[in-house]
Amino acid sequence: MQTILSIAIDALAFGMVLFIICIGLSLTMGLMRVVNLAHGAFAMIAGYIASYAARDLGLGYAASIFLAIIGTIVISIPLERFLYRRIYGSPELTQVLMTIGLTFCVIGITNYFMGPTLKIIPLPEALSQPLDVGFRTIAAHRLFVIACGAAVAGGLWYLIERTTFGIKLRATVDNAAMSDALGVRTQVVYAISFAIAIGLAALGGVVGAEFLPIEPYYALRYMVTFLVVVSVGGAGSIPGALIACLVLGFVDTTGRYLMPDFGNFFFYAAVILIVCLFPRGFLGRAQ
Amino acid sequence: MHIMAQAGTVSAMPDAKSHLWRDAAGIALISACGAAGYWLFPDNLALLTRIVAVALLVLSIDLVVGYCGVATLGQAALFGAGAYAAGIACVNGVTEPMTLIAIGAIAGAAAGLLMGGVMLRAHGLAQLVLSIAIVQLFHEAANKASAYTGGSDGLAGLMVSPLFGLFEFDLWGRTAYLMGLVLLLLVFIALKFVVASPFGMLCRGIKQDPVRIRAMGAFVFPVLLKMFVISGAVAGTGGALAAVSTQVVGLDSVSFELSANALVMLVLGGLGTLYGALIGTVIFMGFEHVVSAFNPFHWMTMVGALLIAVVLAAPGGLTSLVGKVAASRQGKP
Amino acid sequence: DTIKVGIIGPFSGPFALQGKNFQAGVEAYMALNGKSVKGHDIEIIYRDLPAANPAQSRALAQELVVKEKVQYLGGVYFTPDAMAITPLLSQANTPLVIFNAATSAIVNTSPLVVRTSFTTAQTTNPLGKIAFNEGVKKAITVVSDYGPGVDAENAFRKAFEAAGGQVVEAVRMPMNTTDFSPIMQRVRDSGATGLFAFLPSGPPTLGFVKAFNETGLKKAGIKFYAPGDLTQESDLPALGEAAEGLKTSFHYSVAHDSPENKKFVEAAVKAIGSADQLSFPAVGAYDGMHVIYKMIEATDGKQDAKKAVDAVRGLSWTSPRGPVRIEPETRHITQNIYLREVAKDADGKYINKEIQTFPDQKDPGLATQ
Amino acid sequence: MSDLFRVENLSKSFGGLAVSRNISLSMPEGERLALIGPNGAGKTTFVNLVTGQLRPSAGRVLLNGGDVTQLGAVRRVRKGLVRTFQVTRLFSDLTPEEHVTLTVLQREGKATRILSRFRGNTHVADEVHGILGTLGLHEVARRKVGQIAYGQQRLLEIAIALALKPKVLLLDEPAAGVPSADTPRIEQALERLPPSLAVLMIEHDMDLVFRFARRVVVLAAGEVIFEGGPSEVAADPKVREAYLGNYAHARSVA
Amino acid sequence: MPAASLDVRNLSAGYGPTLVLEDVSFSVPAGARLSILGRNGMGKTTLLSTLMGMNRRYGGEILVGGKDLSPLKSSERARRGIGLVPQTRDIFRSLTVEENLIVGIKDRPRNVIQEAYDMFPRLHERRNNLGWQLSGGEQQMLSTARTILGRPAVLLLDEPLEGLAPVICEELMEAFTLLASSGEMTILLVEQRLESALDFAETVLILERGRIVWQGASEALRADPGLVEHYIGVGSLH
Ligand SMILES: Nc1ncnc2c1ncn2[C@@H]1O[C@H](COP(=O)(O)OP(=O)(O)OP(=O)(O)O)[C@@H](O)[C@H]1O
Ligand SMILES: Nc1ncnc2c1ncn2[C@@H]1O[C@H](COP(=O)(O)OP(=O)(O)OP(=O)(O)O)[C@@H](O)[C@H]1O
Ligand SMILES: [Mg+2]
Ligand SMILES: [Mg+2]
Repeated sequence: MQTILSIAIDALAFGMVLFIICIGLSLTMGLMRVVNLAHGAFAMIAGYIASYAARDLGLGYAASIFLAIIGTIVISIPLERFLYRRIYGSPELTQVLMTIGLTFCVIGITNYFMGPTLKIIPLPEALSQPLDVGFRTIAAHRLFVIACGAAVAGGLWYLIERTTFGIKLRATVDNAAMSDALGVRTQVVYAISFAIAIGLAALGGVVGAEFLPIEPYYALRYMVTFLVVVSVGGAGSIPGALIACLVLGFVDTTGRYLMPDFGNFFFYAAVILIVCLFPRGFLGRAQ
Repeated sequence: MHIMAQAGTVSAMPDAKSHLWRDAAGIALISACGAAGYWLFPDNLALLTRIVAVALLVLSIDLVVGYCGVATLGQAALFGAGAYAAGIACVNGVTEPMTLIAIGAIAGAAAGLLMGGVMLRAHGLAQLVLSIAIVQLFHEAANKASAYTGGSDGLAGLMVSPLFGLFEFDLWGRTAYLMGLVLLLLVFIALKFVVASPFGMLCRGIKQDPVRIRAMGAFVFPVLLKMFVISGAVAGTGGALAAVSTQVVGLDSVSFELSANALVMLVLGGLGTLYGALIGTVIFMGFEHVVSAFNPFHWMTMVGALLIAVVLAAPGGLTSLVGKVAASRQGKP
Repeated sequence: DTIKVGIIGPFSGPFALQGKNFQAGVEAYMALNGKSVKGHDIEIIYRDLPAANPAQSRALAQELVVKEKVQYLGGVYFTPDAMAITPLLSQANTPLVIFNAATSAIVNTSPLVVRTSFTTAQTTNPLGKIAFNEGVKKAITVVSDYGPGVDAENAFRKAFEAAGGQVVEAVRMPMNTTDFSPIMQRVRDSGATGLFAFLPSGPPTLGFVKAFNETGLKKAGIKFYAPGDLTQESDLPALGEAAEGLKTSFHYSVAHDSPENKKFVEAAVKAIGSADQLSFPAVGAYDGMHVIYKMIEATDGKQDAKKAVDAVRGLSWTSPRGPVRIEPETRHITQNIYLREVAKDADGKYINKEIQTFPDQKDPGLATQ
Repeated sequence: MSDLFRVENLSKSFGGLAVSRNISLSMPEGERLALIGPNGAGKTTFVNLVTGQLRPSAGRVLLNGGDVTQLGAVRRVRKGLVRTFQVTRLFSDLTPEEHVTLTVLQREGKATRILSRFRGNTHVADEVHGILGTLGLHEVARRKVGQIAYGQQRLLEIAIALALKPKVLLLDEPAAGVPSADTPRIEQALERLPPSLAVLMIEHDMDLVFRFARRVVVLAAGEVIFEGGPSEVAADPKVREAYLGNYAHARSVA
Repeated sequence: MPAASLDVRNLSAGYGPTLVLEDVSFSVPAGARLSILGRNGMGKTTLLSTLMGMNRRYGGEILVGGKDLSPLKSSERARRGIGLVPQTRDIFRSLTVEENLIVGIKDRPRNVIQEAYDMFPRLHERRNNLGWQLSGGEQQMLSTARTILGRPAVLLLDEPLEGLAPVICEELMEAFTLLASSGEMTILLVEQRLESALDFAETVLILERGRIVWQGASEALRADPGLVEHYIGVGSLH
């Protein structure tokens, strides 16, 4: 019993970490219809900024997160303006080509300037303690991540489903030319959404750094995982992404506990099973 | 795109005969390039052979992505199936190279049947993810079955007997390259026939609107599955060629990375023409080779820059540039 | 004249740091010993092989031999890559000096292979006894599921059971594992009092060590042993406090206290650019260059692979890691293995502090074959 | 059972919304039937149910006395149950010629052949040009469909359906978007159809409906509210109110 | 925004290198109604979408209320008073009916959506359905309602009656006429059914191969069957 509970809580934490990193990608892929394989690259950039802020500038954790998000968005602005704007509405594979290229560049540049070693973002005292939850201890940081994930999910859902901005964004993605003809400034809508997605990537990269440590190859190393999770959830669906993260987190965690040798088997077998049952992902938007 | 399309309507639409001529010219050009590679870079034949093997893989991706619209990031599963089948057969005493290639092709086709059977249940992104899951499972299986595959150490010690009993697979790789080149040409010609057949046209239709195809009274699933099998055979041939020419098979040949790279090469060259697959492979691998020799430490940035530049200059892939140039000539009378 | 040496290693990609260390070792050696041997200038040609990829490895080796006309091949980080090259060697008349690839069997695949690194069995072997002597009767092994991981598992089990302990469970985890909590739960449930782990150096080690601490295993007093890959010096700044006190066994610590090592570290840090990045592959490369220099000396610049290899059979010298010898039969390096502990040095920097020496260790992996 | 085509008690609902309720209808050989009704009455849904794009919640579809309700869309087409789409579904990269050629090849069971050439067959080409000519599409036969005017795309929809040599043809607003000057083209094409063919046409262009149909079925809110000859329909007050408005009036005056 | 005049001067446009519209000039006073006729593929749709800014323009000017809008992107033109109901409807398939309408209202308050529901009660019934689930006619209603909600000064209608039931057609034409005559909008209508087009508009313009070949009062056209036959085809007028 204790073991089951313990695994469940690990699964929840792992799922939420996945969620917080992936949700920005779900937004870009599902709503902006940009297969942004460079998502991880932005998360990584944020990680480097946060690490720099915390270790070299001596800022606190919260301030580092804030600086990382702002910094990453600032870096992304020219990229949006000159690169991404060209591929909105292009075929997915063209987007794949460009964003992989971008990822390569980011990796190369980071490697050159920051060196290939791991970077850590020191946690504040409160978050770095293991916390006793009765039957076992769990890192306080994990609870923090769970909370962040929940907050992000709620806020984003409201923004997309309930605000006029969300409606305009979805309309733009559905048919940009027509939105334009109805007076929606589509470029502005895209730019703002892109900034939000990047901000989320940055947040995920920084608070998830305990699990997925920051190093130059980060951008490619976790690309597949992100892509899989987002698609299984149904790109663009926040509840879908949440369900996918929790389910896959659970399968992965239990699989690794029960039969560690076959850990990947369970994960990908689950993916195949889910996709066969839900051919558009859990809550994919119908096309 | 408009420009290119318009060019077709301005000039008289090429009919069946001129299509044939164009393909004949294309194939002659490819043979010439292949032969030129042999004479110009006699010291790089190992690389060129590898390019040929990967070109087969990229061609096979073009069949499903470019002609059927089924996105896949798992094609290396088929390549790897061919490579391992040939490798295992070779270790177990089948050493005749053409037999090994045939074994690879059959194994690839079988893997294609399996993969198609699973992947064609889903659509869009979900489909892409299925392909990733499949290649990861293949990878894992190859790692686990180390008694047969050598696991992560790779399957080494392939002793391939001389081609037709005459030509050794030597250090310089001449035999391997020429054999690969001939294989590639044969496959390319065969595929040109496939895509120009009614079956090929049906696939293009399915790519655009499967509902419409069904309303025309044609089944979608068996057609796509057939294409997967063909594509598997082509990928398997590539895998077997890689195994025969390098005499080792590693886990990288069933990896996601290889699949992804191959897809990138295809998109770089341009989808749905077969030529794009060849151009993309040669440019990508050639460029990578040159810059990584030039600067082994930071070449990745340059490859990235190349990809971005291609998207900005020729979003439809390098082959679309050819069309553009032709169109702009005609556009200015 | 110029003698060319071709070096294949991961200079980009996720293992770029290891490749950088190759380069640092090579440059350090050349800086300290000159760029020519007996009047023959030596030119190094680097080729990048970012991840295990035998086909590409073979193509690169072939190109180095055929096109660049190198007389010596060196480097090679991954076993499959080495395996792909060895069949070429006799036809190419070129020796291969392995700077890293650590599976025992490689040296058997061609008489022209010499290895100056280590094998996983070699570095792991002493841990079995150490663990038992520290009172661990029941141990669990946790390794990454690939060749070296399995080697490490076997080597530990053998040594530990020979000492009288019992391995109660052997866990192999997929390479791309990022969340280790379930594994730690498994360790806890196994009832073992000692944990033996093997992970390739890189980002996952951080998560592994953190998970060990956070799930309370450290507090529970479970003892943790691993070969030194886990606490590679370049990871230490990040691992930091979490790894303090961790005991690992390895053939080389950057903190090794000897005049040879001081000289080496100074030169290598200069080459690599930052003291944080220097770790064990550099010493493999450094000694590899030593072997290659000796080969060139013996053949006087002529291409004769057999003569070159024969010249270094039985060669012994004092390496930055301590006294070493190339076994005449196996052509693998015999060396001291050290038990080390992660600790702070005088400047507050984390180091692998050597606390015990097991002299003259051959490769037990080969002895069994 | 002399009816070529018969629908019994067909029903369908989406969630709580009943879109088709107990629709029964039959067509003998040679029937020319118009299906009209207000927007959202369920006409297209009816066609979707009949041709297998949608599964009915209840009811049966019979062709030549055989139950086809359980068959998929493809099998129904092969049995001769063919439709056109209200919103055109065409391949924007292919030319009209290629569309029709593909259709003819598929009808003859040659579309999955790998070892023959797409354009190799002259007798197919002749048939294709015949069909394209009938609908006045020969001029644009070799342009990509994405570049021809919408009205022409509508005609191509019909061309594809004709190329399948159907037994029962269901036309979903074939004339929408086709200029009134060009509707005669469609009418001519329809007139040239084999007399044994049963045709059901959905259309809001009443002139066309009244010229074409010998029988009219009116659907409203998923139910058949009227069935009869054209002049009876125009006279029916229920139909006038729900659908025709002043049209009937205008017509009787004219 | 009250109705504004539209002046088109020497407009040329096309796709890629092909010119579809050549040197088209005409003007419509504020609050007037103009019908555009022409056979299939003669450039009617191209004309409207060029006015909206969704097409490449090679030359010429587009003046709304005397101000040249031709350099602007379509979103800015929309904000300055042009509105288009496209032939292909272009509803947002993944949005609900209500959300589709919200995109159309521009910066007006949300409750003006009621105007659309008053115009098409059917849409109110379907307000929570997604766009792709709508029937053909419902999509047409939605497309029209969405554009009208934005209160454009110049309304461009590309075959807005296609697929609508005759009752609705009549009501809709009346509504359009009212919008124009009450001075709220200037309306350009492309319509295949000659009679409806002539009934609706005061003036008519006929396009052939991208050029204006006839322009004049609709009564004049109605009175001259030969003219109709020449430009539009036989049997158009009963
Ligand atoms: N998938 C669906 N989910 C929910 N409602 C649907 C779906 N498909 C159709 N409907 C609804 O069913 C009703 C009937 O639609 P249908 O397309 O059959 O109408 P129609 O009679 O063809 O109308 P029109 O003349 O406008 O084309 C419409 O109100 C439509 O909104
Ligand atoms: N995207 C495009 N690319 C190239 N040519 C096009 C494109 N769209 C339309 N055309 C061409 O432009 C011409 C005018 O087309 P347009 O759609 O404006 O005609 P239309 O008068 O609206 O016809 P319809 O009555 O059928 O709607 C046609 O010859 C058509 O082939
Ligand atoms: Mg309908
Ligand atoms: Mg039009």
